[in-house]
Amino acid sequence: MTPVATTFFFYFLSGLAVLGGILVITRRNPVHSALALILTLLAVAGLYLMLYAPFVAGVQIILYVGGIMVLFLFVIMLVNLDRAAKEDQFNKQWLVGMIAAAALLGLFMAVYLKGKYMFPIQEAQLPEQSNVQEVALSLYGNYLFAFEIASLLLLVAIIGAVVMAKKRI
Amino acid sequence: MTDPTTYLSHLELGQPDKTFLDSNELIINMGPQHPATHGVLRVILKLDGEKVLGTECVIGYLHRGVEKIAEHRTYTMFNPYVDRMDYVAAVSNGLGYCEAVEKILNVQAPPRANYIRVILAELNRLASHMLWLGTHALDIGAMTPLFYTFRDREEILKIFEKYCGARLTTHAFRIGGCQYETYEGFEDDVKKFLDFVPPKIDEYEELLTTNRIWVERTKGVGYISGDDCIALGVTGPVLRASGVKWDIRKAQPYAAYSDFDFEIPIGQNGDTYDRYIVRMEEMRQSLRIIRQAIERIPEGPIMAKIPKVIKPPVGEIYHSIEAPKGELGYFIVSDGSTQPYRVRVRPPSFVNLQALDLMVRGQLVADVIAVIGTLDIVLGEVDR
Amino acid sequence: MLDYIKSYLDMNATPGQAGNFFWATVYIFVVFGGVSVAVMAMNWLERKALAHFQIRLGPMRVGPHGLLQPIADALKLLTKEDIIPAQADKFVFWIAPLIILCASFTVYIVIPFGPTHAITDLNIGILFMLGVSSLSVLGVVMAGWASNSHYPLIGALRSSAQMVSYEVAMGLAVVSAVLMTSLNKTGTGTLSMIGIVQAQQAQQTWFLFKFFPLGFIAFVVFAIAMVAETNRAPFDLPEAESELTAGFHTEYSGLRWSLFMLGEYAAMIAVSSIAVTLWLGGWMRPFPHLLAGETWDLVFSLFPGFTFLALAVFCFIGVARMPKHPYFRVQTIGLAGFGIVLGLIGLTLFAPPVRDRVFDIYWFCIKVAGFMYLYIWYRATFPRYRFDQLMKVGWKVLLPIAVGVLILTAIMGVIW
Amino acid sequence: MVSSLKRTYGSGIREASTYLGQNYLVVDSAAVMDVLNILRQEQEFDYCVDITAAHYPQREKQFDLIWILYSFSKNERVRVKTQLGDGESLPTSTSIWPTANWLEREVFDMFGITFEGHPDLKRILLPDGWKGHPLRKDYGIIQQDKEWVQINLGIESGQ
Repeated sequence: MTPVATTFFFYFLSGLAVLGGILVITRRNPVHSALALILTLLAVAGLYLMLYAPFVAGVQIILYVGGIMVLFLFVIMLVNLDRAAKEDQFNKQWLVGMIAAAALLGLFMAVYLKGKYMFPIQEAQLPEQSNVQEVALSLYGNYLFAFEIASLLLLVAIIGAVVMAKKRI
Repeated sequence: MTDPTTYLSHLELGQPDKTFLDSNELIINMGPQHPATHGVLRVILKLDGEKVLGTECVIGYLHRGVEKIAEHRTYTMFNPYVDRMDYVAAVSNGLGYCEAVEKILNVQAPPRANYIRVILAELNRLASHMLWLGTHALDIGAMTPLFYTFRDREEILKIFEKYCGARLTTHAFRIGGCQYETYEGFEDDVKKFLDFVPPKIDEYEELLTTNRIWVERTKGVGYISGDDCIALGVTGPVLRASGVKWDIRKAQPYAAYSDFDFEIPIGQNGDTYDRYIVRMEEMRQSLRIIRQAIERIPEGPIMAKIPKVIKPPVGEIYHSIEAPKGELGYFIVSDGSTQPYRVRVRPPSFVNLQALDLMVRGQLVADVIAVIGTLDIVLGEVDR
Repeated sequence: MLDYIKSYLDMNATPGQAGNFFWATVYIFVVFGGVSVAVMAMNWLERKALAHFQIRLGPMRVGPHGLLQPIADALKLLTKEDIIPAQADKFVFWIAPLIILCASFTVYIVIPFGPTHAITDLNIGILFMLGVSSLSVLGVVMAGWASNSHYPLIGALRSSAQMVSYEVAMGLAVVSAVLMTSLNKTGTGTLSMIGIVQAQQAQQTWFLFKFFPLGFIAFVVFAIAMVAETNRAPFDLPEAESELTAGFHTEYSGLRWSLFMLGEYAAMIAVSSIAVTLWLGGWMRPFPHLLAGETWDLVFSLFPGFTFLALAVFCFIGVARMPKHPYFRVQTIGLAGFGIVLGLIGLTLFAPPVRDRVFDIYWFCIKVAGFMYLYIWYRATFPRYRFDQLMKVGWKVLLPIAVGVLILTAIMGVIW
Repeated sequence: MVSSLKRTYGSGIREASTYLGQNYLVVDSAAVMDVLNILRQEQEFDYCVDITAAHYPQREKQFDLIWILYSFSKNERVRVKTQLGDGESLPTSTSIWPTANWLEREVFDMFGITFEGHPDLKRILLPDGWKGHPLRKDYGIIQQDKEWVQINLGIESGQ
């Protein structure tokens, strides 16, 4: 199946992602920010699809949009954030933030300008039909050790969260 | 409407658990328009998440001043008004009032009238318990029992209609006895009903008693101890489910109750499930009483000799009966005229409702609904 | 035009895979229209069946036996005033029902009504379904929050917690079924919805009976979790009428409220379709191997026609039992007309070319309809769980069982 | 029982008799709390059935306040009655029987008798802010707080 209007969709989705990102930091209402973040995540999922990575796109939607963002919203609704909406939106560390942002921008620019040499362009070789199998083989084959380490890390994080949140266990 | 928060200020309420997330308390106004408060009860809840920290009942939305009306009516004219208090057990209200006036007149209703009274009052107890079961089950989420109980309650209402022409606010009795002789076929109708109902009660039990969700929703919910019941003046099935074996029909028999052989079902745990079991068993005991009464009903007059114009001597009287919801008492002060000087109704629902706060503290929102259902209140009687 | 029709008849893959845009568009309209009609029919059936559980008649006035009731309801909802509370967050309030509706309709893209009867077939099909249907939580949360009222907020909190926790058990149960698809010579499984059914075809068994009772337990876990996922009785706490009046959509009215209902019923059909696809052999007719052969194929392909004829006969019995009174004349004629239409559809379904193309759709729909009946049955029978009990069932009962089944399935798969 | 009470509170108990088989005590308002306490503690009247009042506008002490008590162990009822003037108040009996809470609130609502030390003495059946106490004899049967009705319900009159 040949892709249709690839360029259009690429710019459309990237535009959505950037727009969502801007909205996240400019909205006063935390729920609106969270919704904008969801928009960004969905747009990124679309970009994954364009890269012939449907599995990653699906996981992105299930985990980030369906799971993590719902928990975000859950917490936002539980914790009274009326006060936060009235506070000054940009605090005194704006200078540090600007410097960090400028540094990041510089990095991106460098990658963009010199990237052609650092990461030579080549066509992705993943066959579309067996994308899931390829991901599985990589995760449970070549990178099994790293994968297990990551899962262990997550387990530790969960236990830590429980210990912090609960007064008595 | 006043801000709900002002209502709760005086109560010593619990504080929400301080956790990592420092959750806030939530004040919720349940009612007066709410599908599960059985009328116009307004309950203000203070919640920590879903946990109830405290409640306050705001009542009086249905206040009609029944006690004031009584002072401006003659004894006979006031009789129909009492039916409008606990409108699902109108016969019991009428029975209590008529007996109280008879007592202050110092007359006795003839035996046949007493038997008819017992039969109708017990049928009414069945009807009241059926209505309670249907709505209580609906509150907990089981829709179907509601329709089953209404189907069977209909049979009772048909008997009432044939006897006195009214279904709900019956005004079945008169001071001194009964107005009407039983209609032709009354005994057959009642006997048919006695055969018809037991399998239906088994049917309700089949739907609920061993239903896992029902048991989980009711066991251990809304616990109240027998001592607390007595201290709070809670009577009726709620008191009996907490293990206090007390029923005015046995303790101080009125009408013809001393002639019959029946048990007082009691529970041990004082939770919602036990109250359910006690009421189910009470329905069976009511059937037993009706069966004995219909078999032994004596012949004779149905009206005692009372004067045309009722003028009780100066004095006071308190008389109470076991209504389906608990002790229903009438305190009558007579000044020797044709109108009562003061009629005080001791409504069981009103006093029982006071226990709500104790029963739901520390439980969840869903339990508040279950407990309101299990208290079996009728707002017409709470507010009068 | 002729080319298009010809391309359809020659098609041996779904239009999405074949890249056939014309037929893909037609399929989208047919499927979405069909789902909308199914939702209306489901609405009527639920009210009727529930009424008969409860010794009532249900809708009887609008049309013969209330057949036109859903249409009347739809008209009523369309013309009702659309109220937005003054303190509500207008934008979020407005978009929440749309999210739910979109999420529950988008999943129909990959539902396989037959080997070629799906809009498309993604190779992450089941993942796509779970992912998109999990988006409807967002709609619920947004609706509850935007209403700016306590009851909807509690409803939304309950429902988001409920849906997120039951998704875990549901996902694990799905994985154990997906694991079963890899039990072939090459050892590669699939996430594609069509692939899963084809795997059952190849293994000559429904996954319900695979490694008995493992497949069955996974199915039961899924069947419970899916009821919780769609917020239906006995897990309908988010909209528990007796506690929270109507839960997260308390403040909604008119068209927006009907969008919620549409979304809820569409989601019910969608999750039932997942269950049918994963465990009940999808579009396969009963006993495709035990009763194999031309004759049996013929017999089973006659079922759709006979079903519609039976419905028609049902209508005619209704006509015969209608009271003979001028007042009922229109209704009687209407019912007879409906019966005739059903009968004609039934007769059309006997024609060989139609027969061959619809019988897989028929078996799929019949299986889904069974689940729909279960939903109604639950609602008539069970009281409602309390919130903590619901969470207990989700985390302490279903989740361990699902994990255990998954591990055992994996072990069985290796041994086999 | 009555005799023993009389011995202790000879002066306080005005009358102790039986009418139509029902026992009642008439007690001075100064001694009534002690009598109620004794009845609860020593005579085991553990169940307060009802608290109510009656209004006699012609009398100097306008109100009769009545406690109806019951003892589970003896299966016996007794009424305790005291007279109270307008504006006088009594200590609350909520500490003796918790059930007195709402019952006293109702007496306050209907008669305007105040109870000292009551945890939450306010109107119970009538809305907060209502003027008048309906069960007093001088309160007409169709009388209502027009002002309250007009302000809170936005209608001219409730009749």
